[in-house]
Amino acid sequence: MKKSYASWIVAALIVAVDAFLCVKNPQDLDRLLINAILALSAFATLHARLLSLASAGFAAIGAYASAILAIKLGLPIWLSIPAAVLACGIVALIIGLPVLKLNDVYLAICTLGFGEIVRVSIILLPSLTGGSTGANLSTGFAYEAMKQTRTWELALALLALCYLFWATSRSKTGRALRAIRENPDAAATMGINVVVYKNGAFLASALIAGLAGAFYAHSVGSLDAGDFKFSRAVDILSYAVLGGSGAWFGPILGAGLLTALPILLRDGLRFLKDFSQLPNIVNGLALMLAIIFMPGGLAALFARRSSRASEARGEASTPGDGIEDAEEERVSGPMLAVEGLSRSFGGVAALCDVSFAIERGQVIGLIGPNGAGKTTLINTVSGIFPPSSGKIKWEGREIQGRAAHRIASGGIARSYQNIQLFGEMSVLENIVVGHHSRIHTSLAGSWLRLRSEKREERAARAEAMALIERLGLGDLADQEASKLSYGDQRRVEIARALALRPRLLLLDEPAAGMNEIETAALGDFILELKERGYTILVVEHHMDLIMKICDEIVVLNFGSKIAQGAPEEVSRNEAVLEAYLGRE
Amino acid sequence: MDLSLFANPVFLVQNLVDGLSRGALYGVYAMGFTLIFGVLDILNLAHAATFMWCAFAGYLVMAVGGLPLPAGLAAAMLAGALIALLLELLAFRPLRREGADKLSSMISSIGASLILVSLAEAAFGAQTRRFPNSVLDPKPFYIGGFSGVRISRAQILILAASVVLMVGLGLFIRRTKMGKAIRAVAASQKAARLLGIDVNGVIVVTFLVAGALAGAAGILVALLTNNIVPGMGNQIELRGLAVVILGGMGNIEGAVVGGFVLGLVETFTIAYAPGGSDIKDAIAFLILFIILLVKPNGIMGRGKADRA
Amino acid sequence: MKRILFATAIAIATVCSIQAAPLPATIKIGSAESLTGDNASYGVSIRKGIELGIEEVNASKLLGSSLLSLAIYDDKADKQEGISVFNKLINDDKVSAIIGPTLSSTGFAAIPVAQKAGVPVIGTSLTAVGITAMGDYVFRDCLPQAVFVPAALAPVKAKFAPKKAAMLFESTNEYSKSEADVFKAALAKAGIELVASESYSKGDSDFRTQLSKLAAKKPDIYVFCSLIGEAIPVLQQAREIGVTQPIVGGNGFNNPNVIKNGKEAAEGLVVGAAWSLASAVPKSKSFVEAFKKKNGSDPDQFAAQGYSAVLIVAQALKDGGSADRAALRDALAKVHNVDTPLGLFSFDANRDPVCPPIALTIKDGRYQLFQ
Amino acid sequence: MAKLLEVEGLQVRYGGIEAVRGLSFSAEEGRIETIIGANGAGKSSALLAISGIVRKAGGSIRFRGEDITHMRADRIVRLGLVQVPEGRAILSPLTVAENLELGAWTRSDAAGVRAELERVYGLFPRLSERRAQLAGSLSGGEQQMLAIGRALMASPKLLLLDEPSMGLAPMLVSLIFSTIAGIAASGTSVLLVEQNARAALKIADRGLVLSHGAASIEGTSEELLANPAVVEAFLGKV
Repeated sequence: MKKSYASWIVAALIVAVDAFLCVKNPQDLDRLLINAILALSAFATLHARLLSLASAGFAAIGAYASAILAIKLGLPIWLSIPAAVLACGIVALIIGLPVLKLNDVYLAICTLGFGEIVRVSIILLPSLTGGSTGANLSTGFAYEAMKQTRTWELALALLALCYLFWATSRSKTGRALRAIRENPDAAATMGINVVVYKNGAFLASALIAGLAGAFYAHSVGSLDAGDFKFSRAVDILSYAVLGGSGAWFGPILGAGLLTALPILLRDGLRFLKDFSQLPNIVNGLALMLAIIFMPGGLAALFARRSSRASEARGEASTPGDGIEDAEEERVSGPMLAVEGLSRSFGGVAALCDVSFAIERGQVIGLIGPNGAGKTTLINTVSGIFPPSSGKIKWEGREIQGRAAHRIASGGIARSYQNIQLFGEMSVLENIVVGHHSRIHTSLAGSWLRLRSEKREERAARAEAMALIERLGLGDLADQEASKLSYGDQRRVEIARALALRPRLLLLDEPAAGMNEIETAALGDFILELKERGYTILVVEHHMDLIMKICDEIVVLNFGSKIAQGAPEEVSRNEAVLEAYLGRE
Repeated sequence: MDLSLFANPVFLVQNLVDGLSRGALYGVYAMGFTLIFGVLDILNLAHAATFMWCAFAGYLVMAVGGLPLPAGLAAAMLAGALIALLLELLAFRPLRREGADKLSSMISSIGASLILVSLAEAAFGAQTRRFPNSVLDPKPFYIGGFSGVRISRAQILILAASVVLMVGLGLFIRRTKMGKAIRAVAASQKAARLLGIDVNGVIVVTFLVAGALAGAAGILVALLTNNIVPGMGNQIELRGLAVVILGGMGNIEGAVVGGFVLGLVETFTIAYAPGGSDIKDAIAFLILFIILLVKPNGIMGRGKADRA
Repeated sequence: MKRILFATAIAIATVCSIQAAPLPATIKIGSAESLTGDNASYGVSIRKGIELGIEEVNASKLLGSSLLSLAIYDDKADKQEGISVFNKLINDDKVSAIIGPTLSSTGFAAIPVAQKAGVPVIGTSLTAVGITAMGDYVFRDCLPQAVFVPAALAPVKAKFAPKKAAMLFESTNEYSKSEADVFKAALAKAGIELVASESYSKGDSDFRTQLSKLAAKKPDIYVFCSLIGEAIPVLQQAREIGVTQPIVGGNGFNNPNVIKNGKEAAEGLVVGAAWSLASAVPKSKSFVEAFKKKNGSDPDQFAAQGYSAVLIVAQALKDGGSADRAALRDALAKVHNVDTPLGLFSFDANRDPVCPPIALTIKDGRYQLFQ
Repeated sequence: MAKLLEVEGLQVRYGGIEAVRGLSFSAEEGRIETIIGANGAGKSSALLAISGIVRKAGGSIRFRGEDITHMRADRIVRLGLVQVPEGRAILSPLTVAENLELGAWTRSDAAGVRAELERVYGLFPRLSERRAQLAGSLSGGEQQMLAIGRALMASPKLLLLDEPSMGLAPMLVSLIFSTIAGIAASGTSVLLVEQNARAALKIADRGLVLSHGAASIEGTSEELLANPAVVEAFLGKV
């Protein structure tokens, strides 16, 4: 509580200072609003874990497109600005697919390169853009055609964006983006199409940057290529990083702070007439100190908002425990068949010609010493990476090499050996992510706050809450997942997998870190799931558990299957004992 | 297009010389930059500001202090090492703890860069500084007569210095105990600590070396262009990023190769492409853009495991 | 309406030759210049000129007991900052007139603020086409390129009778580009064929490739349109690759540093200028002396233009007898033959400057008038 | 016999996860001690805490009488407490020889280091054959040899080995274990953490079973091997 108290003071202070500056000098309001919109544009990508520096480039495209349309075709701004934004969207779609395959720094530099190409293009097209100082744009044509916005239009645009970001953050899309940000692999195995969301985030960022650029053109009234240089791209990123990439209001505060600071310093340090660099020095110092003492940005100062677990608890009107009985199967034959599966990493074979099948309703144990290839097997089945060779047949159809999110929505859910929860999301939210493919309201629907979304969301929350209660995590529903104990995190992982309503559940060491009582309870729970028609493949080192719950056990050693059979058989098998305890 | 240019061997060799000396500069600059990335995984955006300060340090020693060229080089490299040390202690080390992401370091270095550039503006003013001719005779040598290939003392110095620095850095990294420790820290900080390596100490050395390289690049650029201003880091900063990406992040040999590639591409674009000087900036990044799409880890990129 | 009333009042006051409301004790002059960043060299020069001008005007009692005071801000060569600073000067500092900003691109964004508020602006380095077209409150004391740039070409033609010319300019800078255009037109007019033209980008430092390409065309004269940052390396590298032909420089070459740093490479260079250290104008000589005394270095053209702007404003204040913005505007429009380092100075109907350009050459390490 | 390492009430926490909850044990000079336990029992966390790599949430550690609880990792190595971590942590981009050389980072006696290197090459002839090869290109067994050899280069007083048998073929496991026994015989004390209980207990003098971050059973190797509860801890009740 104390934390959020201080953070509100910080936020109020930033807003108050900005308000004061803007009252004093109303034209600074334009600058503030434009920077806030640019910050949102950077946020849109950062929030999806994309280190993109393309905002300045898109702002340039937006600015020039709307200026050219306004001046050369005489379009009014309510036409020129949307057209410019559209142009940015088209460019973003074209470059997004190839560029977003790059990681971290490479993406950053590539998008920086994009910005440079845009800047140089502006210089090279003087007949259209007025060249490097853009003089033609503002003087060769009617100056008044450019300068036609009023601040309230900008404010309205920012407000609208805030609403959209707010509504998105509460929607399934927002949840999916948060999940991707925290853990893209786990998000994919929750049925989220990571590629589509990343491209969507890039597109949104481009559209917003284009909007900011278009407003910039009409607010400032003249353009030149220097307006969108490298340092501008860096400024924009600073707003978003200092503000924090966790919550949409963070970058707005960041922009507010970093826009106000130089103005304050300029006015506050006036008495130092002959040291005109001092404001810049103090500004740089402030930036360093801010990031050193608030590495998570301004947004991280705020207490997480409640995930409304209590509400969900009240809404759990439908009787039940959140676990749906597994659907009846239509296809005959084994549910999952692994045939000759191999996978190697850089010449080292992690899996070597493994074959086995799982029948509907079975609980299969997968055991073997460390490094035997158990997790590799689960990773290939769940689509984290494709096998080097071999087939995986899911209900008769081959699924090897399919994308993880498709396998997940096809009915195979998993938990992870080294816990892969969405650490900064609440327990309830983690589990609601599992409902991703079952919430049908579109993003537009969320923006319109359709009643159907409310209903779906409420149902998902209620169902998730019931599941949480069932797993004995009821008191922890509002807790941040990373703050939970090991054993509780394991349970959340299982609950999250169950929320997908899978037909096959892959559990990778679900009992690791649990004590005997917890482990026993887990065993009972798995058996209950079996009763209700779930098929389960469980990797475990707790042999008590394996012996208790499994119909059949598959033993791997050095990537190869060394035994398969009923628990009693396997526990007497010499090869197995040797693999476990070592050779006599 | 001017076809006669293609048939002129002197012009071709001339462009090779100019392109290589331009590329050598990019390479020396990028080596220090990529070294820090290779070891710490962070983009040090204050490297360009360090570079600029070193040019001034060399200028002060040679043009104001009247000392000879080797003293200027030493002063520049020393200044670079000192500034880099300050950066590590003030801008990076406080952030090297749990929870702070890579972007934070980048923002911190942006702040540091702003401070360094502003301090330089305050200290040296906005006027361009230039070396007196006594530092380095601007008259070039001609190979094959007055209409032959021209190469200036600065170009010779730069090519020689860059070769020395590249080989020297290579030997330092490959052969010395400290160099191996740097590679160990780059490969795994945890493993290095288990070997009894003082990781923070090794990182300090890394910054000292990277700073000295920035210093060498600074003084060499200053000598070649004879144009020392507080904003001189801006252009090389972007080029440096491009070079480092071309060569594969954290790959020192790659930075050298990338530097030469960019230097030659730029020079040949200006020399042979119609309107070349207008498009050379875009060409550099366009090539980078395309290379990344085809080879996402750069020309010589080998993924993180094999770097440094 | 208000303005018209004021103007009428002033007019009446002047006509009646009655000393109207006397000038206030302090008259605030505002300025926005690029004092930090890449363009600081211009901004700082202009600032020094302005400060010297204000000191001299105050010391000379030109305005009786009224004193000029300066409110100056850094516009960081940024449009939004320029707008912000202009607003501050107009609303908070309540200045009577604004000198600046440094760059035309900033000017296009910021000057409309002053025009709208009815505050006179005098640009000292805003040479772009269209600056004064922004409104009737916008003046400048810098000669357009088209006037002074070709001033160097006529004597060169007379002396060397060149047939072929080659040109180098900065493609990313509008000033350099338009200077190149002006030269092209002037060359064509003078009947000199432009056989090759090359360009470079801002921040480039190695021009040998472009220069070699030009040299390959064996021109009789070279025309370099570089700003001061690149002017010296261009010159030195041109000499390095063996250029011995006459070189005509653009405005960037009219800078004492060209001699100081360019040394023998600068010898023989020809420049057309609005102002120069070598200027024979008496006011210029006294200005150079005072500037040297105060700052310990030679002034450049930007300082001279900043200094002149103060003198012009002071003259207009004296003539109009009012520090009111509208009255000052009207008085500015009417100033005639003010004695400035730029020569006897007046504004034309478009509020552009009327003063004589000069042609210079560098000889024996000094700028001298080219004859 | 003198206590070489004394661990008192060691606690390690990652966020909300309690990996080691009050572990106490001691290791004596000239012996092989072993800590066995299933995955996730907290063995590696305990070792990393002892070596100063992860922060301790509580407890104290003394090595050769000196309190090393809050000592920096590199200082601890200088004292002679050297660890071969789980997963070996070899430096893949460096050659075998370079890896070994860095093992002697804390030593400045060139002659001693050279002699040590010859000893390691004698112990693992495979490493000698591949000295110029990149460590990343070695097989799993060779990497384990390299990791152990590298640790020996520091001439440790106490060698901590975390799961040296992990992912190795049985033949290699026995080779590695006999080497460990040899190392101990030549005077270096060993603390061996293993999942492969039988192999570990066969060469160890004493053992301790770790489960859920705390010691559950302790005794000599013979006692433990004879204790059905140990087998149960691994394979469960049938």
